[in-house]
Amino acid sequence: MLELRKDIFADERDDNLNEIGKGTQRQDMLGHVTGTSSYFNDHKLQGMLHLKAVRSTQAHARIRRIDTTEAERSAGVRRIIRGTDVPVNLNTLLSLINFGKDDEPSLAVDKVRYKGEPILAIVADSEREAFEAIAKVKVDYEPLPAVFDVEDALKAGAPVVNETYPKNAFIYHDVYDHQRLRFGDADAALASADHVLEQRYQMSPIEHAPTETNGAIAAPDTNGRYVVYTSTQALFFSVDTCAKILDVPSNTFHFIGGTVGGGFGGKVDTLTEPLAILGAMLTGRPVRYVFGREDEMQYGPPRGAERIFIKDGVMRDGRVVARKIRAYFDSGAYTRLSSYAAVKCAAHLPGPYTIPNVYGDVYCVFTNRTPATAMRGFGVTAMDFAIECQMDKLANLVGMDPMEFRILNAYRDGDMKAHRREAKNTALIECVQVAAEKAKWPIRDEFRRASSRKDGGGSRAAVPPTPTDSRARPAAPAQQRTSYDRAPVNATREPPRDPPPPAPPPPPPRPAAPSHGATRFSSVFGTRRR
Amino acid sequence: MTRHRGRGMASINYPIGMNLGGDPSQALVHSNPSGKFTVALSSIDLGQGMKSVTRQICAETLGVPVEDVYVDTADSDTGPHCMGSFASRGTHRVGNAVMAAAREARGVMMEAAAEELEVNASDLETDGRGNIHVKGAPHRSISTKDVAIAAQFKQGKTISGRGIFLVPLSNVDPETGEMSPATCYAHACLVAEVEVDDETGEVAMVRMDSAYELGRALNPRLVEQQLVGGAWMGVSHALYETPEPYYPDPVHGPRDFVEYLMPGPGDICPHDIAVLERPAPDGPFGAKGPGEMCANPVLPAVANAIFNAVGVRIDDLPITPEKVLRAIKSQGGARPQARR
Amino acid sequence: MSKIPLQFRHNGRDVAIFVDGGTNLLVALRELIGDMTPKFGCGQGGCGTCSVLIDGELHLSCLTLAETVAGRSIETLDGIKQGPNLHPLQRAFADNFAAQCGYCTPGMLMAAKALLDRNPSPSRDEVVEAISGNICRCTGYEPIINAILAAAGGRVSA
Amino acid sequence: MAVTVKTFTSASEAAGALSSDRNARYLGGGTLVMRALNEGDVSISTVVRAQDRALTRIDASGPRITLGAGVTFARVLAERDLAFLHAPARSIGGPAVRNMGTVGGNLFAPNPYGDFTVALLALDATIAVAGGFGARDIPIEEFLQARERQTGTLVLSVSCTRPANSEAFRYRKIARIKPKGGSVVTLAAHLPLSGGRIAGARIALGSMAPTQIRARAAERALEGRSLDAATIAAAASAASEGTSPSDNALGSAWYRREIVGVHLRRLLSGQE
Repeated sequence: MLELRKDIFADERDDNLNEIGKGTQRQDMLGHVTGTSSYFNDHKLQGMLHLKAVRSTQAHARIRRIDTTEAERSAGVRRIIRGTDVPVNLNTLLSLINFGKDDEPSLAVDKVRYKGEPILAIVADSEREAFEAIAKVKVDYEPLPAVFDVEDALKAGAPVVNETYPKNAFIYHDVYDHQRLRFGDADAALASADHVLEQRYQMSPIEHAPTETNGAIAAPDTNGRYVVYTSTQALFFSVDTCAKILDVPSNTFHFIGGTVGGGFGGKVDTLTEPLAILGAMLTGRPVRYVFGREDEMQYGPPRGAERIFIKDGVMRDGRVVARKIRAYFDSGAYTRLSSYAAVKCAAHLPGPYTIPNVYGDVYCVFTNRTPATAMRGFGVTAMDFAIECQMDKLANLVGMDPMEFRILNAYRDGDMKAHRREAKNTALIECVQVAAEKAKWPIRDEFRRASSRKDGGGSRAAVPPTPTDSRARPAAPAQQRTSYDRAPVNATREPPRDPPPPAPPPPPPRPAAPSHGATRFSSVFGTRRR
Repeated sequence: MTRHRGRGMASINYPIGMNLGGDPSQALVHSNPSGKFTVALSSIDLGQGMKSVTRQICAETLGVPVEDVYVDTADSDTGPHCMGSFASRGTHRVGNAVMAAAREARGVMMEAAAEELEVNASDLETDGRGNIHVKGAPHRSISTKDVAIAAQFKQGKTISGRGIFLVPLSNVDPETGEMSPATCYAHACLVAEVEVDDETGEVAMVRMDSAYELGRALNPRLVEQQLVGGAWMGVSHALYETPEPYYPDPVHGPRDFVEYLMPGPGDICPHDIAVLERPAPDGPFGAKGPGEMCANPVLPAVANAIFNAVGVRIDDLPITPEKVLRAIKSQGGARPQARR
Repeated sequence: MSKIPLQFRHNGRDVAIFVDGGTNLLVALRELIGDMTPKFGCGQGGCGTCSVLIDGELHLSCLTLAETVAGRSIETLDGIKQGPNLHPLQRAFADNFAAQCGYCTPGMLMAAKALLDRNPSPSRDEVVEAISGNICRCTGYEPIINAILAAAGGRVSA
Repeated sequence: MAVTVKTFTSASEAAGALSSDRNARYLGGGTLVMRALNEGDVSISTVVRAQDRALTRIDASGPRITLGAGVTFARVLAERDLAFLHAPARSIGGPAVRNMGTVGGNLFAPNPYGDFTVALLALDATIAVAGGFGARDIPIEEFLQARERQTGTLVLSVSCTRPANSEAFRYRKIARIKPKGGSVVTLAAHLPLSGGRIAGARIALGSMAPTQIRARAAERALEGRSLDAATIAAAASAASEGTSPSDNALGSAWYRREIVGVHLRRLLSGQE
């Protein structure tokens, strides 16, 4: 099933290790097969209360009034928590590293921005009693127009989802409504390419669906601290997020994670911990807040949807000479982590290939749906789908075998990548060769002999002249710093780089069509023959 | 009715770790008086094998058997800071931090052993079985247990170490996107074979063959777990799952595991995997991280295989039978491409 | 609030508890007996991680009204060890690396035990059918199927 | 307030309790009622149970079979005399759900559940119910059409005539997930033959309307004909007539209409 190809790159490795490389049994396996591995919910605390959220039934609405009179009197109710009870009821996850503005309340106050957004937290003696109280809460909504499509959301006059970002797009570098990548002159290269192919790709959201749902148990501990059993994937991230939202020093908390019943990125957002702790603070009792499965599937954050447009120029010999990408991350109603997904995505362009002209615009867009978050392959999975489907189509277009087409265009050691760093330690070609061999997929000798360690660099190492956009350059690129060091950071540890080459003047207008009868396909604008 | 087979492939790379705000992780390693070691982390094991892989890294670095190391995770009082388990950063970032901590602990251990054996520490080596001996003279040996006792009760030394691994923040140039997004990349290529029913649009997986380059397979069984499970998730992403089946129209969202579609145990197919190891210069023993990228090549490989089988391109995920059937109907029937 | 007295056998031992009306067996086992081996995954009957044996039959404890098990015998993962030794299925799961996060493992093992107790040499298809009510999000099922087949074939470590 | 559980020894007492309390639900195998309670359905305040042996009785010896409403799918599968119902029983849930879920409960299971009922509909089953006014028999089609109003009644048993042979009754559930998945479309066909011709064709469909329905146009295409390719093709092309499927998470109405005929053709012609 799994074969180690020790013969490849053997000269770069030292294989005489004792423990490394052995298929040693997992340290936690005995716990797993005996059911004794401890998860956050496996803690039975005396007098534990149960927290459930009252969630918005509307995708976008102003909250006129929340009537909890009946719910307050409902049997077993210990406390109803409102947004006004949350000490700092506005946060964004990446504020810990000073990326983005606070844009999301723990409990909605005057407006809901997605269906399922929590409005109240009800703490009761039993889950049943919490459910009974939820049924007695009356929320008076004034429905607002909602927007669900990323491109619609960016149009003028679209409903404003999140007032922190009134144009429905995350703002990068305090200036741009998207993350950009510029390398070479993609428009010029497209104009002279033998074939141009433009396509649209779409990935729907994806739910992490861990078998264990998100949750936390918070309990008053000795000496004024709180112990928090949590399913978080990022312990200190959650500690510091809770400290900020609850406005207490981080060492107020003792977070214990144990084993997590699957995460895949869906347990980073720290959704249950702040409210569970606040419940414990307000009642003096242990409080458990666990997502039900429907909560997890519909209101727990998914991997955000992405819409991707790719326009490629390819030569008859199979060389991809230009790749132009426009991508939209559907962040849902709040930022969470999608702002970073767009950056990671931009860095990933144009995929593991050496393409001399690359142009990317990646948007993080707000819509009235459940906020998206990280998931396995964050920022890259959908882009890889788009790029690799596109590569298959390009290979077809030029009549090449798709394996050979990949090897021809693969990045190699010494090549310059579009984010302007040298490719090192590459191994795409070898993976293609081995996969072809395993699948008994014939490729020609010259491609079997290709190597990631040969034929890279040289002219492929250069940063090509790159036209810049006409807008003024923003003042300081140093927009990120950690909350642990709030002073402006000007120096990074990277060695100073040479200034970028002077931008050439914008290219002269190109002739409308190349004269050699190239075919242009476009799923967006239709197919036309020249 | 016809069922058509087709093959498709995709190749990808994946950045290891994140580039945002700086990316640090810390580790503490210490010995008890019997020469058994504990690694204290705040990092999280969510099934990927954090505890197991850092245990092997620590044992290898200390030069002791893996049984002599126990990894304690996920406690904010005892474990030092870690950004968290995401972005394929665990093996690389936490592994490096554990290595650094274990190296420091090993230094003290060797000094203590040297004092007991009355030699220079640089003349000593570990045998990986719990003993330290003079290079070339295995009989001049002391057990790690005896070293720990001596360090604790005679020499007053702590056999312990601290480690941090930090990938500093690389700012992003707003105009060009110039940045250092990652220090190393994993690679993969995957071939998928599918069978497509041209009357119902149903797609069944037939087999997968793949090659993954991961720097170093620190534990091949754990790597296999990630790659097999990750490829299953890739199939799931490709053909089945979404909480919004009519995206961007937010209707009919699944509420349970019957409505949320994921391949069942009867939907899986054979998957033959090759692992390549091109060590990352800054990875622990060259390791990168297989956790996330394993799913990524599956999605396009499946889409490309469907094209090969019936000649339709489905560019919207997930590739449901409905989308396949609509495409087949709109092109007037299946158009199988050249067999691969 | 009136509690309902309830007695049953739990892993070979008689237990007596008081439950609220409507309490499910999963809550009773975890919060009143203290047996944390069955897990909550959905409360809907869709994931199988709460699976237990009731009089030797596989049931979902989250969908079982606690008071319906009065006088019956409940077996959970906590009870399948053979004295100090692991059950062959537990060893086979370990040998085959058939767990990652471990959260589905208790339910998988109980589903597998329910199968092997009745059918000691199942086919692969029968194994697939036996675990079809159990969701695993980590492994891709293959190692779990292999583990159960290995246990059935006696191919487990000592 | 906790839920009140009322346990009775006779079905008629349980039926009385059920019909007198709008917030009472009858607990069969638990797969519907316990799920509702777990998910916070506070409209249920009373759970009614009956430990009446009649509810779990199977009478499968004669040409007409009767299944107590509390008979589980696992028990159907264990009964050799009920071989014709094994395929529908096996298509329900995983093993645990089959050990719990009951024939009676399946009659109330909303989309995408309720597959066993599709088989019963094709078999022209009769449902014995006990309500506030005593027991009575209702044809299954009538029962399903009024299902929303049946919550106060207690199903006692279902009965149907045994098909003449294994060829005469066919069942197939189309699911995305194997071996266990929710229904995209479920099909059952009862095709009694009289002198080589189909007499009394019944085609029942699940997931093609708000409740399980009969495909009457397809039945007409089969009636009085021999089961040859032309007849099958005619039935297949009429399969979606009169249906009103909806979009859901498992598939769209369009898709269901497109494939129901394909699957009916395959079912009737014995293709995979």
